[in-house]
Amino acid sequence: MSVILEARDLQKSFGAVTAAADINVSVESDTVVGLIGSNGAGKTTFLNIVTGYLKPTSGSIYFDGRDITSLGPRQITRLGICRSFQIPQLFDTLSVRDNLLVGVGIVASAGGSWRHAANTDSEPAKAVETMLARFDLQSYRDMSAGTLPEGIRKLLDIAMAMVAQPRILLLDEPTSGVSAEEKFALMDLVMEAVRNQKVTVLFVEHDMEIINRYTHRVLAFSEGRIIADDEPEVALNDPEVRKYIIGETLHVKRRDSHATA
Amino acid sequence: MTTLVAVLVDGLIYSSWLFIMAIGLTLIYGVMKILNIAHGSLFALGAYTAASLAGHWFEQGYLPMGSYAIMLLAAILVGIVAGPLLERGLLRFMYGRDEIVLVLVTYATFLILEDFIKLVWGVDPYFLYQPYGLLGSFDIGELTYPNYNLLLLAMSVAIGGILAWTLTRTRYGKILIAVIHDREMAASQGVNVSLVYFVTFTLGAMLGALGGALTAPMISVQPGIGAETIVLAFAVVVIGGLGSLPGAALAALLVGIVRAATIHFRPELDLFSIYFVMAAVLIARPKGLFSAQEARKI
Amino acid sequence: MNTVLRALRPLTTGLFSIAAIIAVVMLAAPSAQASDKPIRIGLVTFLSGPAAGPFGVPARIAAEAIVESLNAGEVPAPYGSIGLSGLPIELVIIDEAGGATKQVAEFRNLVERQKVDFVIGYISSGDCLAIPPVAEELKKLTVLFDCGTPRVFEEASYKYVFRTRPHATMDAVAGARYLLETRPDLKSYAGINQNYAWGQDSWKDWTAVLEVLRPKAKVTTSQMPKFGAGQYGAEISALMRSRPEVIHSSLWGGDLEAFMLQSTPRGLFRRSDLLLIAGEPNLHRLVGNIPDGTIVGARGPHGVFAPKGKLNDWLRRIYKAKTGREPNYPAYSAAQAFLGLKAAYERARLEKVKSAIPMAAVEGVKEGMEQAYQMPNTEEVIAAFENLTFESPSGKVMMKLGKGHQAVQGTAYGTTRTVGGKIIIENIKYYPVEQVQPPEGISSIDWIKGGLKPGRW
Amino acid sequence: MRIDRTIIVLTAAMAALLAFTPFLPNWAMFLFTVSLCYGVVVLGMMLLVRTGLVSFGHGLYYCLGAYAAGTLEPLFGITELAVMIGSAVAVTAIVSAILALLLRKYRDIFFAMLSLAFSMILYGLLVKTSSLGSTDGFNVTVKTLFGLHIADTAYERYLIFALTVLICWTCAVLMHFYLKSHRGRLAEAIRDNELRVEYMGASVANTIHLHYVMSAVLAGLGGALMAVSVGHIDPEMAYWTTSGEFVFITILSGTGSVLAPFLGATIFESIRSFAYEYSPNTWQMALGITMLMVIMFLPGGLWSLFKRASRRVA
Repeated sequence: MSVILEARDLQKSFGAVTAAADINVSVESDTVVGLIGSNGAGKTTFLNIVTGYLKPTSGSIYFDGRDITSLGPRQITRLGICRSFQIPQLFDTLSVRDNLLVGVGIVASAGGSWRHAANTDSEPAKAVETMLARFDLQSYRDMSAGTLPEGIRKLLDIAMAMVAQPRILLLDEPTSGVSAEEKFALMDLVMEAVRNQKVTVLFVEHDMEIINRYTHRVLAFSEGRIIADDEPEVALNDPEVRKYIIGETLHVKRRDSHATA
Repeated sequence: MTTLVAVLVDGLIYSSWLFIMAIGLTLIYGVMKILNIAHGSLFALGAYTAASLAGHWFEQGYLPMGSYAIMLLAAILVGIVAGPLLERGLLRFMYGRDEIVLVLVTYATFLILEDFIKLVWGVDPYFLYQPYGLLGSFDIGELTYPNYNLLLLAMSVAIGGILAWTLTRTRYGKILIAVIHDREMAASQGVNVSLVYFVTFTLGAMLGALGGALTAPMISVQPGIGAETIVLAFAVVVIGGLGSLPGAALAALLVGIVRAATIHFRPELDLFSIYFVMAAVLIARPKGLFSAQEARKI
Repeated sequence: MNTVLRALRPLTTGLFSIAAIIAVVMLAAPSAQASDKPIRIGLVTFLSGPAAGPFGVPARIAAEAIVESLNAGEVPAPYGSIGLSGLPIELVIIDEAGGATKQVAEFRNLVERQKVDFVIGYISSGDCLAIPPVAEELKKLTVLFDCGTPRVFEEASYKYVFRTRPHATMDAVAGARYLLETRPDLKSYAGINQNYAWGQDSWKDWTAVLEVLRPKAKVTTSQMPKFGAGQYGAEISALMRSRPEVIHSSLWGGDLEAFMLQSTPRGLFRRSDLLLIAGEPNLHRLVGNIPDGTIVGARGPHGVFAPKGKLNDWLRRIYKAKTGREPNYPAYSAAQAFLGLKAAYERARLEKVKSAIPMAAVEGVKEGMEQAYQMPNTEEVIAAFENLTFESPSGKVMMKLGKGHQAVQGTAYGTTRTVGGKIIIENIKYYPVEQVQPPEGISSIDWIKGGLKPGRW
Repeated sequence: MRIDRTIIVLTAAMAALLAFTPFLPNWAMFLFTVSLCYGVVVLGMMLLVRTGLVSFGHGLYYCLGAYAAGTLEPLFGITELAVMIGSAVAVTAIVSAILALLLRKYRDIFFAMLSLAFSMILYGLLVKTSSLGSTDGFNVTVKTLFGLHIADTAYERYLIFALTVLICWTCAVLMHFYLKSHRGRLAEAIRDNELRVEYMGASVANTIHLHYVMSAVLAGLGGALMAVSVGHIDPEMAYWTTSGEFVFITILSGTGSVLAPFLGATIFESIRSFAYEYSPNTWQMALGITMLMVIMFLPGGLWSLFKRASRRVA
């Protein structure tokens, strides 16, 4: 497996607060990596730096061996790193279908060609249908995004990130705000889609059951540092991780086989 | 005396007037996110009410000094009549609509009130000049200024001070800040947002009317005075950073000094001065001098 | 009857007596005529905005009073007949606010939807420039009644457009002459004028005139507050510091009043004298706030400057009956427009009657009567209006510029004095046309720069 | 291929206007001309509003277009209508492309007020320019259209009207297709969520820049057409109240369709004109009350009336 994403010596501080310190991470392609850590540990900051939303104070990010530190979210998205958000970022007044259509349109007209930009033919419509089917969103097709239940918003948010056919998908707490009964169904759908498109996934999650079930590898953040980087059962049983992140109560069971498929 | 002193004094006087005019607008925008074009009408209503009440006062030959109290009374009267009427009767049905729709609602209100004022007071100007000269005057170098200007200055400092104190030191202020920060969150914490809006708008209307009442002695109160003040007040509020009290104060000061300097050095450019200041400030600081911190989006 | 009249046809000797009969019948009892539907006149004047109070509404009130009076046939000679040649007048009033674009649309509506016969209106110079081409297009006789810009007839010539008040050049010229008569050794002056066309033109004319008449006088400062500024603190400081002998101002309405209210307590007028080009409409309201000795004009011999006479008494009476106040100059402008139109219309009518006489001689008395009974059409009124001289409450008005479409009049200035809570004007001086107006064929500014040489009138 | 319904309506409306207006009274033709001129400005405003931006300063381009067309005669002696229109488009495109570099960073009220500041600066400059008549403005003359002499002919008004109709039709059709294109759809996406648009790989700044220039050119066209139709221009066209009126008509019309601006402008202009006529002393009040009614009862603008009606028919 080749390294697709690499962070070298990332530092980020907001005034006196350190949000990232000495972060060195390599991610191999086609793996699923979980990011854990208590609130304010620097997980979302890490995603924001990787996607170019924040510039690191020092250090650099490489994607496929290319330095992308200075690029903005738009260029990085175009290179193939897409993300979802903790609070879904949707086009609230547009229907689910139009949300996806905007995304498909952007992809179709990427490269800035005017010919493509003016394209209104049926190709994108088909792509939208595929995404609707893949994420099981057909029944919500004509509802405006602002009126959807939270779980569906999360799903649509992830579907939007997948529209651009990314090579790396970054998910920020995909199951937060989703009810306990729905969260596995949601993750199953996402992982199914991910497998279809052969995407490397990094996701931030507080739910250790989810982490344990879906990841190959876990990065544990605390106060801007990575305090553990290992397979889930090892990382989740790390004493520091248990002390700072999980708390003593939860005992991680043997993992299921989902992530190994 | 150097021109510089004249610029400073003239600028300061103009600034205090600007600040009084803009403060109600800032308050209403800060709390309710409504850019209230009807502020111009409230200003005009205040001026007309003050001019007719105080005018009557002088006609009756009552104690001239009492006219200041009458002017204040006029502003309060307009505030407690027009404020609740507009807020309860109209604006509350519009909460939650787009900001721009609310601007249009207040614009429509402005149009209606313009004609309403004309129907009530006619087109003939009203005069209330006595209070302007009543307080005597002071000299700075070769220039004489009526003490009324000091009154304006004192009023602007007092209003600014009281508002700042209310916002930072009182319970009502803390509630206001909670509402400003997050309306829904405040509501879920048991804040009666509807009451806060009601009180704020009434207060804002009163301040608008006070601006008019205090201006009345310096001008001839006539149709169209409201429209002229709106853009000035808007500019001050925007330059200051929307809804910021210290911002509005600083913006008024900046605009006032720049305008005075223009008049003393390049009078032909006076037409542009406020727009140059506005463009320059916004180019340098896209959200005005004192912009509110935005919460993290993602 | 017909045969009887035909029988009279060869009697050429009787022609004059027939003509006399027709004329008497026509002019004395025109209301017996079948087509006595009223003449509709569109009146466009400011009903809202800052120009409504000082100008627009006084003009409207005057117009309404004048029309009532005309329709009742109560106007002194030579305007004693009812309405226009016996036809009553009906007014259609439109607000002038909103700018030139809207006014052009409203003018079209007035002409085509309201079907007015004539339009009298426009106070704003911008409107007076925008309307004439449309009036030409629609072939509608339009009388501009109160705007002053000389550009209207200096930049173009029109067939259907008349202006019954003189253009604004004389304001500066007469004002400067008056000032220099009292202060021949004037050394310095300053200006405060609104920063829009009127204020700019006024100041430009003024400085040009003084450069000719008194080149030694220096400008100390020229303040140009924006229209409707309301606050003049810094401007007053600048004027005070520059210590001019005289301050020239074309401020009007609320701006003028605000300026006076703010400068009087500061003692500006203890240092400098004041000349107000358009101060007259505000005088009654400035008691206590205007220094004695202020030079004021009324942009023509209007208001207090109007000559004594029956027409003047009439206008003052009917205006006072409506408002309790003396009419100001926009009221006089309105009167001038209505009376000018009436004079032109009735003269055209008379021409028709006159031409009916030879016609009766050739084609028969009936045809002659019919011809004479007809009201003049627009073309005929225009022909009568051009180069007309008529009487108005402010004296004789001559349509002598702009190929007979632009009125000229002398003008007057005076100084104020407050007596017993009232402002009176004294030391009034009249300036005849040739001293204050450029003759035909030369632009105002060229005439001023060329040394204000009196033309031949 | 299925022909778009909006296009059918637009084309039918154009044909009807061209065919029947000669038989209507002159004032009606002028009413339509003015409405179309406003309509094309509002069409541009609609694109901006869809993008989430409200400009209180579009009078800048309206006025600039009018002056770019109108000053050709005093400056260069050009009275050819096609050149005047071309000049308006060119000048507004260049100026807006430059100003957009700055303005595209602004949102909400700051965008609105900075636009206002720019338009007021133009207003001030024109007021100071006494050679162009200061606030009085000057009269605009058209002599030829594509070389054909039209001045003072019987069909002058009609030709100008017909040209206005054709230009408006073209703009509306192009805008309609644009709004349905990928880039056009970005407008509402940007209004709803800029962050997501960037995170989908599209440039918010470039799209706003493009839309700003497009709307400016449309405003310039409207200004130039208004200048030749009215025959007079003055700096009032850049005053903030003019811009405010555009915003007003835009919101009143609704942003649902390219037909909305033209319908809205026509209705607005008719209401205004009749209010002037039937309540000359209280027309502002009449206008304000109408406006409140629309905002209260038709949240989607006047357009929603027609949409509702057409749905009932369909």
